[in-house]
Amino acid sequence: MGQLTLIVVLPLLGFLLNGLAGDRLGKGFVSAVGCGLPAVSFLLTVKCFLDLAAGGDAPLVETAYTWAAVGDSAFAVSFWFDRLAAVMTLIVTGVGTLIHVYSIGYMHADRSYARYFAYLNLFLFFMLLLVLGKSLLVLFVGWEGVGLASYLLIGFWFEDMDKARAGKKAFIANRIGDAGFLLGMFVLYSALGTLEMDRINAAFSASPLPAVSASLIGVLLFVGATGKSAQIPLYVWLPDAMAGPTPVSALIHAATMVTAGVYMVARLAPVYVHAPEASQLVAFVGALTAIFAATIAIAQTDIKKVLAYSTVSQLGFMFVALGVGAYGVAVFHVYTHAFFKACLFLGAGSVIHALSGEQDIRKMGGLARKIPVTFVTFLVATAAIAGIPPLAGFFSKDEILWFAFASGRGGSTLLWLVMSATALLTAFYMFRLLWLTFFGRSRMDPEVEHHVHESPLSMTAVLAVLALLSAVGGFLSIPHFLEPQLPLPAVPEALARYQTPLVAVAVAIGLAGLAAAAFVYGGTGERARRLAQRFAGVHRVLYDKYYVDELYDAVLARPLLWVSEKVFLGLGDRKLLDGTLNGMAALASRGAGLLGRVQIGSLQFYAFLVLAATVAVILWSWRHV
Amino acid sequence: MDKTQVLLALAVALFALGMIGVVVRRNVLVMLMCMELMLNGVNLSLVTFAHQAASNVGAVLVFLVFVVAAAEIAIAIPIVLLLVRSKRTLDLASYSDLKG
Amino acid sequence: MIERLLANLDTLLLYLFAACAFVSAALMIVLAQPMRVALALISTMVFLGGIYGLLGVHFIAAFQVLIYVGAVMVFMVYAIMLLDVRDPAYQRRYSRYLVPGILAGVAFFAALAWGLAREFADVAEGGPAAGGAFGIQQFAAAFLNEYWLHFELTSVLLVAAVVAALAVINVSRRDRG
Amino acid sequence: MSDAALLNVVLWLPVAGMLAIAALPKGADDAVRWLAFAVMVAQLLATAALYGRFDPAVAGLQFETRVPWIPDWGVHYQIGLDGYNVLLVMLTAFLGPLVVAGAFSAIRQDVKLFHAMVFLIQFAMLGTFVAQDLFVFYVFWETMLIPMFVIIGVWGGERRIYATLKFVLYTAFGSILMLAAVIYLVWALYQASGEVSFAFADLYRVALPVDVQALLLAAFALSFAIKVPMVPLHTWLPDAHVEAPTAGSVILAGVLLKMGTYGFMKLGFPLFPEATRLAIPLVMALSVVSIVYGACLALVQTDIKKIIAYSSISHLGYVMLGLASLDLLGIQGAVIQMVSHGLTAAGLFLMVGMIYERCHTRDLAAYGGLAKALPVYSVFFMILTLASVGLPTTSGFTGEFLVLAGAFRSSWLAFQAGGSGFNLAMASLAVAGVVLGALYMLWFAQRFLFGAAKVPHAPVPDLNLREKLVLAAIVAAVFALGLYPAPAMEKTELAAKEYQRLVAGAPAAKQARAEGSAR
Repeated sequence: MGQLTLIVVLPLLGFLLNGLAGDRLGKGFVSAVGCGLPAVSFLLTVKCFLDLAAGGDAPLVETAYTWAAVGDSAFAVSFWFDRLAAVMTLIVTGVGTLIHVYSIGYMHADRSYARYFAYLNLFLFFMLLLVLGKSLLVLFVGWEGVGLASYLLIGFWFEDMDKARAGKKAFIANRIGDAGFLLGMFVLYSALGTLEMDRINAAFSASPLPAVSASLIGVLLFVGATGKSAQIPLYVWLPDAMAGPTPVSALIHAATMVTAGVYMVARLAPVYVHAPEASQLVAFVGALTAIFAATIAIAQTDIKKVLAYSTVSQLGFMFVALGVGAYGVAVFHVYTHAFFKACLFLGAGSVIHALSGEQDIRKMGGLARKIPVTFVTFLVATAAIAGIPPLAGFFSKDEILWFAFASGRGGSTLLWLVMSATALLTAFYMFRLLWLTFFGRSRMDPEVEHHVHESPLSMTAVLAVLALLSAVGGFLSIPHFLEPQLPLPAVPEALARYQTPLVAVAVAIGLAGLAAAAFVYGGTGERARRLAQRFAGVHRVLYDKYYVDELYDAVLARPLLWVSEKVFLGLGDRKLLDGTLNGMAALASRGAGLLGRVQIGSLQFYAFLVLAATVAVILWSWRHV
Repeated sequence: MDKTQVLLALAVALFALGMIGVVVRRNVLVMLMCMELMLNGVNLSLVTFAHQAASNVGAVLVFLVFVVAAAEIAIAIPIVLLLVRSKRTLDLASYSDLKG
Repeated sequence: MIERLLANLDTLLLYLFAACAFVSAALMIVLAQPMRVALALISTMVFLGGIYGLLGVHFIAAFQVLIYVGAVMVFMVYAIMLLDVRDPAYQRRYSRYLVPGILAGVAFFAALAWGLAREFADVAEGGPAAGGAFGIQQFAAAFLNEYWLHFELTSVLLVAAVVAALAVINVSRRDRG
Repeated sequence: MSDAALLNVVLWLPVAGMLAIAALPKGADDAVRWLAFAVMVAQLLATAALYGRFDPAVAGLQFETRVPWIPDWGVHYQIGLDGYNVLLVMLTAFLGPLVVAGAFSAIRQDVKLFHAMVFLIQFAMLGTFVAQDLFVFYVFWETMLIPMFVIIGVWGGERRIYATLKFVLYTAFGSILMLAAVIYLVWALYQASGEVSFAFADLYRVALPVDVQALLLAAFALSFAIKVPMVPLHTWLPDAHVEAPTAGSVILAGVLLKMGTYGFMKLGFPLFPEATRLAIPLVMALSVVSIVYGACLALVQTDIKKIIAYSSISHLGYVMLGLASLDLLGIQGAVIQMVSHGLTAAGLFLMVGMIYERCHTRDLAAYGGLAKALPVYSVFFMILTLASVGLPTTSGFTGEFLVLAGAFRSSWLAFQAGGSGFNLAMASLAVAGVVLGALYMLWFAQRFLFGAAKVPHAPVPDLNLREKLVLAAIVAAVFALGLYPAPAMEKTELAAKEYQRLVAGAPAAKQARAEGSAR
């Protein structure tokens, strides 16, 4: 078994061991297997990375086996390790391992400890399949697989029906996207006869181009991405997905899985290069999602919901970058976002842990001194996401804003304005969160306050590592690293001179957000209340997330059920089909009843009938012979 | 009108009379006899045709009909006797038990 | 005149027998007493036998009298004598279907007769081929050479009839016992 | 023993089992069960041996037996394995022991009769699959009705009489039309070539005018479509499933429904290729309607068994779609989907039977939170649910993916070549069916397994060893087909190509057809 295969298979092994035997072998075993195998995967990835560098950038390719062969086309399960895959694999295994370690502390009291680690390992397996797959088919297997893992983990505490329902919602929303993704795959396969992504990319890099609309493919695949990466209109599942354990939110719903859509688009960049319409759509949806989610995040009161909407918004940033052709920059943001958002979620987890499960930020406050490590790491990550230099988020966000403005492939001032406004909102709501949680007076229940405690070392150490990465991660220029594979879009000469001023504007935006949050939420919080009262209507709408869930329920779910129940079942099956059948049966039995009257039991009557009929037959035959 | 036609007409007439008898008479025994009459009508037509075609096949068939008639009556009469024992009447109208 | 009559005596007798047979058959419908009906039937059969004889198939004529009159009708007459004369069926001759039955019967006859007239009008009297009839020898030879299977089948049929009659009698015995 | 003889053994072993059971004394219920199980296992082993020796590189029949049966009519007892039936025969043999094992504790009355009927239906199903002579096929086809009738009618639920009547009437109605078509077909062969034969291979060569083909295809298709069942001929299925005992449902969903799709693949479409090509838009449309309609109806059921029954309609819609695509991927996918549905639906019905034995109700509202009360049960149930949804790594994905890919590719290419976009629209709609599939199955699983624990008869014991083994066997097969379908698909590849050639009518095929009719 090759090393790439091993990277993928090790977490699967962990899943099987923990899933089948974990309950019997105790927590020590579960932790060792659950964290050890991903760690080994990570080390192997590092080794592969070194091999890649040593091999002069020739991608590592490994074929595990042929899944199916039909006629002249074979579907092979093979893995492909180039720079892009390397970055993603490192993020997935690295952050993944850290979050596994964190989970040891976070989940230590849970009854289903082994099940939890089994699911987490299963997720890693599918995620690695997604990232390393050479064929779109393998990618799709991973794509659906992570959806499954997400479903299982969101509904991890399934006894709570709401949580189970949230898991289902995530799966369904993803499935809708997957249907689009499947269609995109089929178009590709029909047109090119292959699903191997290297061959697809080669076909679209060569001339003449394949005789198929790249935009059609791009749009269909992007539908899949809107599901997985929580973009409008399929983003609704992600906030609900916070029902799962917090480390899961950090790993799946912030750092790795939700960025799969971004990865997929970047992976098929050559297709999108030739799909200007699709790219425009991607940028448009990304920008819309970014600002839309950011406005919702302002008014949320659940610490994890704020972070969830922030994730949706940040994903919007990434898609804007993809839409303007800056694929490397998008991956850069994936990379920095993985660090600071994981750190934020884990920090939130630590807060929730400290507060015995309380998630409402209206019932927090003044925690900075009580849980200092959490506070510091959270602060660093918040500053990173807000784009305060020189933290990681600043670099990637700045580049996105720059290309949104200047890219020769769809950049525009309007786009830049929207994204800058979003950045401002981001800084504002993140610092609001920080303020409400850690500063000011305590609003906690006395009972809860009494038990506040800093988290164990396994959790705080992970927080520290992630905070460190959020701080310095930006100095590693991923776009530059990926440039041989994903060239950056050309910038028109005339715009080049705006670069430095725009950096300054970006920094100013981040600081302005900070200042605004401090102004509104600092002190007694009186200003925030007045603000909310003055704009009560807007606040209401934002608090209720624009009523999108209600809208979907009224427009999609209810009509579907109504049609199924009333039209298909009631009218179609019962009335029309069974009705026809029963009608025919009734007709037959009534006809039989009618004919049965003839059966009066009189032999002579029968004889008479025979005679009459014979006469009729004879007469008829005379006429026709 | 020649001989063959007359005989065939007689055959048809006998058959028709037998049939009428079966339908209109009440007495089971009379009905049985009317059936015999019908058989006779058929026999007559067979013989006539055989005579006209100078073939012996008709005669063979007639012979078979004789046997059938004998067999029929051999079973029918005991059945009638049994029926009469159960309901003490030969009236067919009282045996209409097999109503639909 | 008489010569001509004598020459056509066969034909005359034939018509006479036919007329008698028809009248006797018609009487069967009308007569009330079963015994009389039986006698009418016997007379029909005898006249038919006469017709067979005139047609030259003497052995059929003989069978007609022997089997029908001698066996079947005797059996029938026994049965009639065995049964109760006070049976109401003896008083009420006809069933409900008297009128429709007669109408249908007449229609039946008319239909067939019309067909007869139409179909056989142009068939000239082919006449029996050269002395036409065949004797009992030919009949027996044909029966045992060509139609032996049918012959055997009649015996099977008779055996079946015997068994059936016995079974019916058995049923009555069991009922009694 | 030669392989051909072994195939005969496989076919006739159930009859032997039936006789053996009949010889056992009354009341020896356990002996009957174990004997039945042993015979089924023996049959499975023999079939597995045949399956292993089946050479994927050989086109046409293998292990063939052909002896005259009714020489005057040209009827031969001709059986054999080919790519069309090899997987289905394997599936049938595989489910046999599981059906018996699943009924160990469920069937308490008339145990002897029950197992005899199971054997009879096993015999009839295998016979239908392996028959290579239309007469033999028809005889087996009709024989299937009887044991199913008895199984539902004797051990069924409260409305079993209604259900059996509906089932039998529907099926018999279709069969009679098929019989007429069969007779006409053989007569046409006789007219064309002067020979009387019911052999499939000979009938393939009959060349008929396209309007006659259309009529005959309609007659065959009606019979097969009722068995599949395709909307709007499906209403017998939910009733039959709901009233049938577990074993009946398992057989019905596991194998019997595949008779229809197998019939289309082996007979209906290849016998009348020109008419089929004309009818393809219709077939595709009906398939998609079945997929969507079945899924929608599954969404609003409250009876557990009905949900799975309607899901069967939806899943078999995929099979029909694959067959109608005339694309190698789609055809192969259809075969895999048949097997996959056989496994998952059989598994789900077995699981419903297990919970019914414990709680005595099929009302979904009575259940909830089983994951807590019955963890092992829930794991198996979840796996089968996900396989039914078509999640990758399970057999459901293999089938659905290949079918959809094939249907899409063929209609896409036709569209690109200037054809109408109707088929393309249908194929795309079918992809949307994937969403509905997830919707109803997950909704079902959620209400069934999750939430606060609610069980009608607490405490409920979790699965015992027998049940675990039965389900583990099914789950293993599901994963085997999902993770590595290549070996199975290899066996059917040549048959799929032949089917494609017969129906799509490559130039070579037309020539052979012309020669056949000239002969």
